[in-house]
Amino acid sequence: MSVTVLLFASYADAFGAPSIELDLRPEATVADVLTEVARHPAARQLPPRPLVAVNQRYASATTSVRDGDEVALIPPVAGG
Amino acid sequence: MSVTVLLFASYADAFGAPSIELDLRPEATVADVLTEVARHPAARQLPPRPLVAVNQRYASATTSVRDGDEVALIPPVAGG
Amino acid sequence: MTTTGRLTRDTIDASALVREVAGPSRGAIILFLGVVRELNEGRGVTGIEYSAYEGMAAMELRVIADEAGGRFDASSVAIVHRLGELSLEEVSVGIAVAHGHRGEAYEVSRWVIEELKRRVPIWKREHYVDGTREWVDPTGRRTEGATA
Amino acid sequence: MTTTGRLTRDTIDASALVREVAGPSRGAIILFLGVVRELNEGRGVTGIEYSAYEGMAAMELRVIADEAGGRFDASSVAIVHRLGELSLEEVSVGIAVAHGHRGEAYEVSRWVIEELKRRVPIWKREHYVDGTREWVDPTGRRTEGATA
Repeated sequence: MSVTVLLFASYADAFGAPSIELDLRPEATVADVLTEVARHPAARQLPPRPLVAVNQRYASATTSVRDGDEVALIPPVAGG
Repeated sequence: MSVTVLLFASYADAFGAPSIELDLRPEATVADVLTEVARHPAARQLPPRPLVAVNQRYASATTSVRDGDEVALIPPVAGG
Repeated sequence: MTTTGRLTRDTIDASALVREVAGPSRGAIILFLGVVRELNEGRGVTGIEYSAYEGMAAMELRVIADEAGGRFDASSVAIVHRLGELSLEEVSVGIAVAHGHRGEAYEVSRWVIEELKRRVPIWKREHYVDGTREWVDPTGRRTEGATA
Repeated sequence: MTTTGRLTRDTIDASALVREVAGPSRGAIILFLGVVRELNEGRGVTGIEYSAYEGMAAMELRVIADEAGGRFDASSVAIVHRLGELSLEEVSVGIAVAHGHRGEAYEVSRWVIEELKRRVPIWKREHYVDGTREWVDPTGRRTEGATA
């Protein structure tokens, strides 16, 4: 399946885009997302294990990613 | 010497006046002020050792009271 | 660095108080507002009357503001306490603190309100729904009618 | 009990935020304001650009406000975070907390700003006096140009 991964702030700058498309196996997890992201040359500018949100909630490595889910990489937050 | 003692809030109500006049010996202290105050019947409505300010600063029992000083009894404060 | 402390008989303008302490070097501002509550220790309150030993109270407010400003380097502090008759929900005291860092701003703000309550000669008489009035004694002692 | 959390692109109105949480049962109101500072870690700042994962950030702000309201019974909480380009001294975040007692109001206020900084997906890019811009990473890592 194809999943769109949203990028923000410094991550969007690193990838030069507000999102990337990943090709994942159907029963994928956040760990799979991170593995695919890591293949991208721009990923060298990211921390080793960036935070991931699935459907606007922070996810762990084992969280499932299904077709149609909203997936995002979350740079270190700096609100306030 | 004669000293005017300012009264506020519940103390003014107790004495029915915003101040009282005390007759003190010339080398008086706050302790002397309290002794004189205690002679007044209304003093039974005050705590045993009310706070005293001399010239708008909190004073201790040994603080001197001179002719012309501004002396006040300070009820329990309740600002805020 | 601003430090001010004063009494007022007018409505306290919270925004003006914030503006007094704001500045480009101070990233955190804390405003504390004390508000007249409808209940105190279970009794229905309709209003509060604040009075003070005005000269001493104004001086103590200034001293507290100065001490608070000096306690943590470069904190700005503005304190204003209302006097007179206040209705429910009116602001009795406003304390604005600004500092470069929020941790210090919170500490200073808390310190100021505790000091104010501890030592500034201000008194309040609560007016109750049953028509009675009573001086509030935070030490728990009833002054009036305490004699047998 | 009011609990609200939201993002805005408009100037934050501190007085309106206070009014949102005020009520006759709540005697203490704490307003926290975060303000754009002219210096950050020794570098001269001319402005800050805030951006967010808007849907998630708005939801997290609401969740924090709700959690804060529930943490201490009957506290009212209103949080608003600004997005877009801010100049020096503009307010980036406003948090108003009201409670029956001041101790709890301070605790809730502090908890909210720490949670907000810990988990709400908002980012800021500082603009410096030398014309450069940089995303701020509170974890201390420089994201851009970090590869050898």
